[in-house]
Order: sequence, then C-alpha cells, then structure tokens
Amino acid sequence: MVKANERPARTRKGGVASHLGLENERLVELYRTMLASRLIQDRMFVLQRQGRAAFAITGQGHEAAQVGSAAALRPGTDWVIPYYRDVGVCLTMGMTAREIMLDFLARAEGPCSGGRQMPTHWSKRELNIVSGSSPVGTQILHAPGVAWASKVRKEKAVTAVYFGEGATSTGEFHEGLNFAAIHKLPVIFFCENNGYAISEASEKQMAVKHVADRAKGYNIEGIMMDGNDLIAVYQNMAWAAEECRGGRGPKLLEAKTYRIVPHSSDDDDRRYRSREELAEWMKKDPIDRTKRYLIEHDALTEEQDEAIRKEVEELVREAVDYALGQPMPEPETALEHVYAEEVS
Amino acid sequence: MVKANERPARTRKGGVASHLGLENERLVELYRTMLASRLIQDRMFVLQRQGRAAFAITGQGHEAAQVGSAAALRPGTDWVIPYYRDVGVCLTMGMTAREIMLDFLARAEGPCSGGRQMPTHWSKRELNIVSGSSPVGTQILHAPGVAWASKVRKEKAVTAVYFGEGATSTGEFHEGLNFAAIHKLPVIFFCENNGYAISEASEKQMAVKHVADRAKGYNIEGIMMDGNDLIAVYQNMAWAAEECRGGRGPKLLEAKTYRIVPHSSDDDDRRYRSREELAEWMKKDPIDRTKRYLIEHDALTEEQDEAIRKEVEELVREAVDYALGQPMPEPETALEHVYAEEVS
Amino acid sequence: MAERSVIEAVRDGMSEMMTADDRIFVLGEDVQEGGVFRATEGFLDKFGPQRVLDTPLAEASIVGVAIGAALNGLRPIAEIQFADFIHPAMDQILSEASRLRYRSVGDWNCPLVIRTPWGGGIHGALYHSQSIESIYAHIPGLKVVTPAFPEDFKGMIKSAIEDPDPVLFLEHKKLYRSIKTEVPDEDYRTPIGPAVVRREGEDVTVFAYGLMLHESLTAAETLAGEGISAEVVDLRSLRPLDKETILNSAKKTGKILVVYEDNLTGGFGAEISAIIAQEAFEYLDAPIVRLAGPDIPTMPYAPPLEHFYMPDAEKISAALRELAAY
Amino acid sequence: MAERSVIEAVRDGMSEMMTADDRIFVLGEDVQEGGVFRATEGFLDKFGPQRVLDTPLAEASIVGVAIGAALNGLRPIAEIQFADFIHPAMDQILSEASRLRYRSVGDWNCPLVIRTPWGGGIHGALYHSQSIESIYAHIPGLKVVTPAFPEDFKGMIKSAIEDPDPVLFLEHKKLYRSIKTEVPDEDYRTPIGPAVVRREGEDVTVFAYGLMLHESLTAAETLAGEGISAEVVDLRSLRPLDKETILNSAKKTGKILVVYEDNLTGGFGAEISAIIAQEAFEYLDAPIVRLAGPDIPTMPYAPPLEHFYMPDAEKISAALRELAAY
Ligand SMILES: Cc1ncc(C[n+]2csc(CCOP(=O)(O)OP(=O)(O)O)c2C)c(N)n1
Ligand SMILES: Cc1ncc(C[n+]2csc(CCOP(=O)(O)OP(=O)(O)O)c2C)c(N)n1
Ligand SMILES: [Mg+2]
Ligand SMILES: [Mg+2]
Repeated sequence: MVKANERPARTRKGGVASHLGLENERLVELYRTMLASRLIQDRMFVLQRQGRAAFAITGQGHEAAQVGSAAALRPGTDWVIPYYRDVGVCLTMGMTAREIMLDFLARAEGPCSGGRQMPTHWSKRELNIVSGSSPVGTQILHAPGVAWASKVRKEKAVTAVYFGEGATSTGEFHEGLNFAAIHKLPVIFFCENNGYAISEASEKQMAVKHVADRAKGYNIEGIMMDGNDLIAVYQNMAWAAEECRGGRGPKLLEAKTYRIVPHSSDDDDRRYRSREELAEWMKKDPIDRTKRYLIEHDALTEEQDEAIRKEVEELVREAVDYALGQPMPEPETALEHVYAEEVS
Repeated sequence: MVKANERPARTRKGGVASHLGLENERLVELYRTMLASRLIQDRMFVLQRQGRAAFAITGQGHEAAQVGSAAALRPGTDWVIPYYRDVGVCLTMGMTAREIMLDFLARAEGPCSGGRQMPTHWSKRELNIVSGSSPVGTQILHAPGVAWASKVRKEKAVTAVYFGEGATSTGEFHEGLNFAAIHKLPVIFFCENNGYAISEASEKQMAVKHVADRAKGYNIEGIMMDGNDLIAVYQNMAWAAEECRGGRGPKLLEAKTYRIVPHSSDDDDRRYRSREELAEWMKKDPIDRTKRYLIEHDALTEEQDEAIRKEVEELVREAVDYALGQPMPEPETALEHVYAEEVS
Repeated sequence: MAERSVIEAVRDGMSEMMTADDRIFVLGEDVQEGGVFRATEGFLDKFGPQRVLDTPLAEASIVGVAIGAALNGLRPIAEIQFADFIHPAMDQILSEASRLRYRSVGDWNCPLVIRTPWGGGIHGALYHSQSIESIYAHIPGLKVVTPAFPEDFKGMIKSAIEDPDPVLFLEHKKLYRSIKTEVPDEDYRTPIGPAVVRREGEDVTVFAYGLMLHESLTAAETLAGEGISAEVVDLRSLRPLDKETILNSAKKTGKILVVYEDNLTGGFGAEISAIIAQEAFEYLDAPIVRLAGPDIPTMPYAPPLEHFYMPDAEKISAALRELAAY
Repeated sequence: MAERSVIEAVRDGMSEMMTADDRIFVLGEDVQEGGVFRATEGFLDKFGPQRVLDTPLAEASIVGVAIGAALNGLRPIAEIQFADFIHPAMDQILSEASRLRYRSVGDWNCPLVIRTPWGGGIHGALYHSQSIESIYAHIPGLKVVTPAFPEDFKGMIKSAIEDPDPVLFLEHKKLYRSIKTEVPDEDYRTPIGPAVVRREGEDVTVFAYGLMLHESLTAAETLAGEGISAEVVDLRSLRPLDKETILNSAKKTGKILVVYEDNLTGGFGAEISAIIAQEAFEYLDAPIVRLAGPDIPTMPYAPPLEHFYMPDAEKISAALRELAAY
C-alpha cells in the first residue's frame, strides 16, 4: 500500500555513513526517543486502567513518523503545532518524560495545562510548542498565522502542524492549506495517516487514495511516505523544511502508519478492525524496525539496546513516581488566568 | 486565458443542425432568456438608483454561463441551488420576470421571500429551486444532501449548485465536494468564475490557476470552459448531467466569465479594476456574442432580434409595473412562519 | 413499563421511528459502529449503511448535508459526537436550518434533528463538557430540548423526529447511564414545549434542566428533611419555553432559584430570571437567585477543578436554605 | 477637538496605533481597497500589503490565521465583513482564541482584535443585520465591546489593540455615518469595562448599547418634556460588564428598562435583568422591563417589516411612560 516517495534525490542505500545526514549517534538518539515515547504511552494506558487517570489517548505505532519528522526541526527556532497523539514529536522537541507525566496525571506543575486539559494536549511556549485543543482540525489554521509572522519578520523558522487523516475532511484543512499556498508560507502540513478516524476507515473521509493527493488543489507539493520508516520520514521532512526555508513552501507530507492501540482508553477497536489487520501492522512496528536497521548497519548492538531500554524504563518510572508525588491544582485556582488580570 | 474544454467529444462545428442537441428554436429561446436576464438586471439597477429598491446585486455578463448551464437541466425534476447572481438560472428553470420583480421590490406576493430577504435570494419549491441565504458558500453543503435523497430514492435527478470563485475558499466548498465525491453523488458544482470576489482578484483566493484544478483533491473531474460561450456551457453541462445520471458524478464545472457591473449597488468597482480591463470584457459580452453566432448560423435575423428585444422589454416593463402595483407585506406578518405553528 | 437508561431510551426511540418510517436516517461520525456513546448500537445491522451513514469528520457538512436531505424529503437525525464540536456547524444551524421556513414564507421547511451529548462532570475537560444551550435557545426558528428522564428522552426524540422544524436535541452525557427509570411500553410522544413540575413545594421554586434537574431533586429531598418545601420545575424544553408553568410556580412560591451548569454570565438561566422579574414581579418575596458554573472556560479536567466548577446538590441545598430564610 | 464620524474614529484609532507599532496589521476581505464600510481606506498606501492583508473568503481562516500570528508576536486586527458572517469563525473564537490563556495556565495569550459591523435598520435583511453579542458576551476569556460614540470607538479600539486578550469589537453599522461628534485630539484610551451614565435621571433607568443607546437618549429627551426623568446608561462593554454602575443606577431609580436590538429571548439584556433581579431586588419599585426585537429571524428586508422589528425611540418612550406610571 505504501509507496516510498522518490522526491529527495538522495537515497538511503550505502550504509551508516549516509543515513541522509543522520550520524550514527543521532540515529540511536532518535531510536531512544522512539522507545521513550512508546514506553511512556504504554505506561499511560496502565495508569488509566489503574484508575490513576480518567483518560488516555496515545499513538503507539506512530513513533517513526513523529520522531523522524520532529528530528528535522530546530527546537526553539522552528514551531510545532502538535495534535493529541504526538508524544514523540514533543519528546523530540525537548519536552521531558517528567513533564509529560505531570500533565498526564493532571498535576498542577504540568507545563501544558497544569491539569486543566485532557492528557496529551500539548503546550510549551519556551519550546515553540503551541497549545492545542480537542476539536479536530482547528490547529491547522494557526499554522499559516504563525508562519505569516515568521515571514513578516524575515525569520527562517518553519512551522510544522500535525494532524490525522480524518482532519483533512474539515473545512479548516482546506482553508489552512489554501491560505498557506497563496502566500507561499513556510508551513509543513504533516499528516499521520493511520487509516482510521476512530472507527472510520479513510475511505469514508476521502475519495482520493492518498492524503498527499489533496495537495493538488492548492498547487503545492504533496509527499507520501512510509511513516514507519524513520529515515524516510526524516529525509522527507528535512527536504520539506529546507524547501520552506528557501521560500518554496508550503508542503503537505503524509506519513502512512497505524495506531497499534485503540483510539483511546474509551475505545474498543475490535468493533471496526480485524485482529489480522492489527497483527499485520504489528509486524511493521517502527520500533522493532528501527532497531533492526540500526543493528544491521552496526549502529547498535543487542547489549546497547538492552542498556537503552533499561535506561528509558528507569526514566519513565522516575517520571511517573515524581508526577504521582506532586499535587493536583487547588480548586480555587480554577478561577485564574481567564484574562491577563481578573476582570469582574 | 480561457481554454475551451475538450472533454465532450462532440464539437460545435457544422452549423445550426448540430449545436450539440440544441435546435435552432431552442437556441433562440435561450438567447431570449439571456436577453430577459440582462434587461431585468439593468432595470434593477435603475430602480435602485430611483430609490425604489434599497439594494441590487446582479450578474450582467454571466448570462451565457447561467442560461447555458440551466438549459441542460430538467425543470421540476432536477434541483438547482442558485446564488445571488443567478437571474438567468432562475429564468431558465421557469421563474417569471414578474416573480423576480415582485421579490426585487420586496412585495408580499414575491415567491422567493415575500420581501423578507434581500433581492435575488432565490427560492421556489415548486421548481426545485432551493431557498438561498447571503453567507457565501453555505449552499454548497446542501447539494450533496439533496442529491443523497435523490440517490436513496433511486431517482435520476441531478442537483446543480452555483457559486462564485470566491466561494471556493470556504470550508463549505471543501466539505461539500468531499462528501459528494465519497458517495459519488449526482451533483454538479458549477462555479461562475468572474475573476473577482468583490474587490479581490482570484489570485487572492487560490494558488491554483483554475477553480477546476481544485477537483483533483477529490478525485473527481473538473472542467473549465469559456463561460461566455452559451453552447460550450450547455455542452459541458449536458455532459455533466448525463454523467451524474449515469452514476459517474459529481463534477466540478468552471465557467470563466466577468461581471460587467459593480459587485452590487453599494460597490465602486473603479477602486479595484481598470476601465481597460472592463472594456476588453465588454467586447466579449455573451449577449452580443450569442446574437452574432445565431445570425452567422442563420438561426436569427436582425429583424427577429429587434422583435425579441421589443417583446422582452415589454415583458420587463409589464413585470415592473405589476410589481410596483402590489403591496409590501403588512408589518405584523413579520411574526409569521417562524415555526409550522406559532409557539410561545 | 420497563426500566431504561437514558441512552437506551434515545436508542429505542430512534429505532422505533426508523422501523416505522424509512425516510428517517441517522448520519454522523462513527454511527455505524454504534457511536461513541452507543446511541446507534445495532442500527447498521437493522437499517443498513444508507440509513446509518458514517460521515467525514466535518461537522458543518454533517448538518449541511442533513439540511439538503431534509429539503428533499428525508428525515435526517444528525449526530454531533460532542456538543463541543458543534461550533463549525453553527452557521448551518443558525443561518440555514432555522431560517429556511421563515425566509421562504413557509414554502420550504427543514425537518431535522440534531442530537448531541452535552454537559460535564465526566472528566471531559474543556472540550468534552460544554453547555451550548444558551447559544442555540436564542435562535428563532430552532427548537431546543434538554430532557432529564428516560421517559422524556424517548418521547421527545420521537416528537423531534416528527417535528416539521429543526430540533436541537441535547443529551446530558452524565445521565446516559446513571439514570435508569421506567419508560411506558406503548408508542407515546412527549410534546416539545411544556415544562413539568417534578416535585411540588411551597416555599421556594428551583428551575433546572438536564443533570442539574437531578441535582435539584436531590437537594429538594434533603431540604424536605429540614422542613423546607421546594418545588422543582423541569425545563425540559428551552425553546419553545413554557412561560405559563414557569410563572405559575414563581407566583406560587415567590422565591426563585435558577440552576444551570453553564457559565453564569449570559447563560440561559438569565432568561428565566428576566421573565420572572418582568412578569411575576409582584409575587416575589426574595431576590431571584442564580446558581451556575463560574465564568471560566468550561470545564477544567483535574477532579478538584472540575468539582469546583460543577453546581451540585450540596451547593443547591445551600442556596435554597439561604433563600428560604430570606 | 474635531468632529468625527464613527467610521472615521475607528479608522483613525487603528491608523494611529499602526503608525506607532508595526506589529499591528489588519486582515480581512477587501481591506486593501478600504473595506466595504471604508474602515481601512488609505491603509494600503500607508502601511503596504503585508500589514493590510486581503484574505480569502473564509472567515474561520481569517480568525484562525490571526490567532496564529498573535501567538507568534504580531498584533492582528481581523475584520469580519459583516457580523452575520462570523459564525464559521465561532469555533476559532470560542475554542481557541478565548481559551489559549486559560488552557495553558497563562503560558500563552492571544492578543487579537476582531472588528465587525453588526445591527440593523439599514435594509440589510436577514443576513446583514444580526446582533451577535449575546453569543459572544457569554464566552469567558473573550472581551466584547459595543461603543456608541466616536470618542469611545477611537478610545476603545486602541485599548482593544493593546489588550493582551482577544477582544470582539462590535461596530453598529447604522452609526458609522449617522453619528458624528467630537473626539479628543490627544492620544487617549477608553478603558474596556466601565459603563457610563450618559444622562442622569431620577425616575427610571434605561440600559442600552449601540444604536439603541442613541434611541434611548432620544426617548429620554422626549420624556423630559413630559416631566419624566430617565437615566440612560451606556453599556459599552458587555464583557467585562460593569455591574457596579448597573447596580448603582438600578438602586437609584428602582425602575428599569433594558433595551436591546437583538431578539428578546436569550438576548444579552436578559443578563442585565437577572443581575438586577438578584442584586438590587430590594430597591426595585416595578417589574424589570425588557424591550427588544421580536423572536423572529433578524431581520426582514421590506421597510414595513424592518420597521416592525426595530425597537426605536418611540417604542422606548412608550415603555418608559408605562414604567414611570407604575
Ligand atoms: C471537530 C471534532 N469532531 C469530532 C471529534 C471526536 N474525535 C476525536 S479524534 C477523532 C478522529 C480523528 O481522526 P484522525 O484525524 O484520523 O486522527 P487519529 O485520531 O486517527 O490520529 C474524532 C472523530 C473531535 N475531537 N473534534
Ligand atoms: C461568508 C461570507 N463572507 C463575506 C460575505 C460578503 N460577500 C458577499 S459576496 C462576496 C464575494 C463573493 O465572491 P464570489 O464567490 O467570487 O462570487 P461573485 O460575487 O464574484 O459572483 C463577499 C465577500 C458574505 N456574503 N458571506
Ligand atoms: Mg487517523
Ligand atoms: Mg467572483
């Protein structure tokens, strides 16, 4: 189903030295981030089942798409507008496991919303991670606005906005791409196409085969890629970012992937997809695949992998323990920050 | 600028007998409707300047696009969802000059809204002309709904929805085409591209050259045509209607045209477009062009043309006189028809 | 009579109507698999994909397409997955559905039901907890209902489907499974319009709807034990609004508490206060008190914050005690 | 002091601010050619196309893009051509702009002005006449202003532009050219929040804003000739709302008329009534009366219908006479 995109002329043959600009060390670091992302999310589901969180919505299976794309951005310079699944994006941009767990557990100290929003509704101004809401698609319109400001100030910042394929059905998607295309804004519209919007398969969202095809209506380039291939994602994103910096944006990128978990802790995905389909995709798990690639290319050994896993497990355990030890917000603080100063 | 579309295999060479299904008589009838449309609208502006109407918004210059397209529909069977400029569409579908003037002059008897809406906000249930509002684009979403009902009942009705190129920037346009495309609904999305949305040239609305290009994002056919060529418009519309009836809809049709009048009685178009540009388009006036074509093809003589003009002038005069003689709605009737029966 | 939960009552009501009239169909996100709250569970099997239509994720189109279908003879029931996501459809509801009859002087009409789960108290945070009734109950041409009991949910969804005008059918999501009461077996309708006195009382009247109606009933029960007799009026239809029942009760007790879950300022309860202050003024023995959510984005997630936000039986009881003592 | 019309005051206010701070820019439909009401006339020449941005015809994107720009350091003034066309942007205003600060516990904020012409009486019919304030003044996190005099239009647009939070700036379109009064020469601000007593009176208070404020002043003048002394309060800021000034005036006269152009039921005037009925109850000498548009789609086109719809000085005078005689 997934055809790798040919656009960036460089290929990924030729071994470790030419992972398209990714040094071994950096590759392993990204693998580690993918792993952290996975373990954090697995832990979220456990915490939810234990009754320590009311709700969990995660993106296991999307790690290559998220980490590979964010890796091509410059934290603090470029802008990201993530959506709820983007644990991997936020980790890569510099958010810590602790911070993520604080917000997941609705702790006052959580940097995203201090317990005001549902889990995984990202935000951190310092990192140029824009605060997100729950309505699907609204964030897509913010991207051309952020990029417009960068352009006006002649900064070379790229704005990457993330969303699922279901979001491409919204009016906001159209209006956002249209605006960005008219003004050639440095925006990367990054779609994590996992084939489903809750229970609805993507054929119910679009008559085109690929989200990337939607780019044609805006006279911009649409690139489709294997979203479980870390390096392909990085490659395409790095190219798109360069294009944007060179004034040749915007771009629409589509990473074909799969969520190997239900939509959320409220969802029973057996209602709408077969266990066989799931099993097929489990074989393509981006974490395993990246590990295999690294080992094949002598960038990682089994022992190193073991060590990384231990370390990440410890990191997550520490993050959860820390967050659990912090207080939830005080009731009356609910009244704060409606306006700059309180008004009557 | 306008490339005639090649799609329908038939061409318009070969004289009167093969105007692509249009007999001489029918052609002259359409010409007469175009003329009526023009004279009605010219008269509207005069009435507005005389203070007999608060407002006028008309579509002089769009007559070939409107009459040619509606001519391919079956009144009372197919559905039309017009927008404010569509005097020609409504005349062709069976609305009378009298009815149009009644509504234009806010008379109680006006079939569209009996003086409740601004002028040229069309409606007539008997003719399957759906009531329209002023917000640009909202009507586009009704088309797939109407067509869905036709499809469910296995009727072969086509639904044609009309709008300007500015409307293609709205979220509704995207959502409407997306829905229709997913379900292969018998909808013709008909864009009267006059190059401007009030003062904004179409480059401010889209990065694509042609509205028809937007079709690609939905995997449907987009057809561009010379909107001032009555027969080309008819030809494309007849083809699209056949396609829809055969289950191969929807289609996006784009008629390139020009409004040779200001946006509305409130607008001063000298602010945003040159008199030279206007003069160029005046030369392409669809009424003159159709007349020349008919005369060249021996379908019309100058004398006949004179007679038709007289007759149409008389028709319009009679319509205006009649409407002016009718009362406006009584004040208290403003309370009626909010609900089926009044509720407290 | 059988016991039914709120969600079952809605489901049964729709299912019975759809069985009887094949112009009726449901459309929305995930309705084929039963919907996130299971309102259409089993419908796909029973009615097939043409009458249980999974839509793209685009709320304006859900309502806009439903309007078109209604204009061409069908009877759509549009589901908006959460009331919080209805805003993109605002224009279609206000400018189109609610005005088609009026603007065509009755030539067209738009028989359309929009169902959506609203309200909080379920850890839904800022975007899965909103009250939207004040926005919509303000719109002429639209009807807005907020039932509180399974019997009304079933009877009113049937009335809504048969209504020749658009109806916004608001289902408080915290009631879906928490309220289970008897529902008549026969094919009945609950009319859209009349309010109903759920509990007779002498000293003070509480006006409420949705979840707050239940909290008010609990409070009234508590107060009865303290010798305070509270009348509780269920405003199950906000538009049309039953001014007669409201004014009768206001005149009877002379002390009024209006309870709503929405933010205080500009909430629909203000309308209730305003009506009484104008039309039952001479009968009032005390200020008309409103108890509602604070003026903050509705509503934060963490349990302490959510609890702080929500009006409940305890807060209602306190307000009633104060009123009774006035 | 120079005489300025309302539209000139808005234009001058924006222009002076834009000259002083190049982060400020306007965006909207047709703003480059000056806008349909000429609010940005001459701006393109003065500030260039990057600061006078013609947008596609898509209101959600006008607001959504403005939000993004505000988050990244600019100071957008978004123009919605008519208030009637703001509905597609509802989600961006309610779910995004108004909640960014709250949901990030103050980490983000959204300094954004949305200007839009509202109100009727100009033969604009159903879709060029709407009152939208009740919808938006209900939203925590948003500010909503409705000035009535050129001085306030200029002073408040400047305050709005400097405000760190989103402000919906409502300009009654019938006032644009019909009201021309003196405006101070210096660089002043009119704060967002305080109401102002436009006319002192003893017998009865009228609360109004926008066009209705002027109709109320006319009515008060008429009544003065009849020996009835009416106080007129200009509610130029609906959110925040100046409860203190409202309650002071209510307590002073004890007879209240709330006038608004919007549909009666659920209009913002209900909130004024409700506040007074709760917090000034002991001072009331008469029912709190509301005078507003009837509950029909706002508002029909034909002059007899439009006139029937609109509250005006005559209807206000009649209501005041009745109240005074109570
Ligand atoms: C406007 C809106 N409608 C509905 C929902 C409920 N909802 C939450 S996620 C979701 C599916 C989103 O699918 P997609 O965009 O493909 O992203 P994915 O969850 O698959 O990553 C839906 C329908 C919502 N949050 N917002
Ligand atoms: C949603 C909305 N925004 C703005 C307007 C104001 N307006 C009326 S017509 C128009 C331009 C429409 O342009 P286009 O779609 O190209 O149609 P045309 O008038 O050129 O035929 C605008 C901006 C409106 N009616 N509705
Ligand atoms: Mg998806
Ligand atoms: Mg146009």
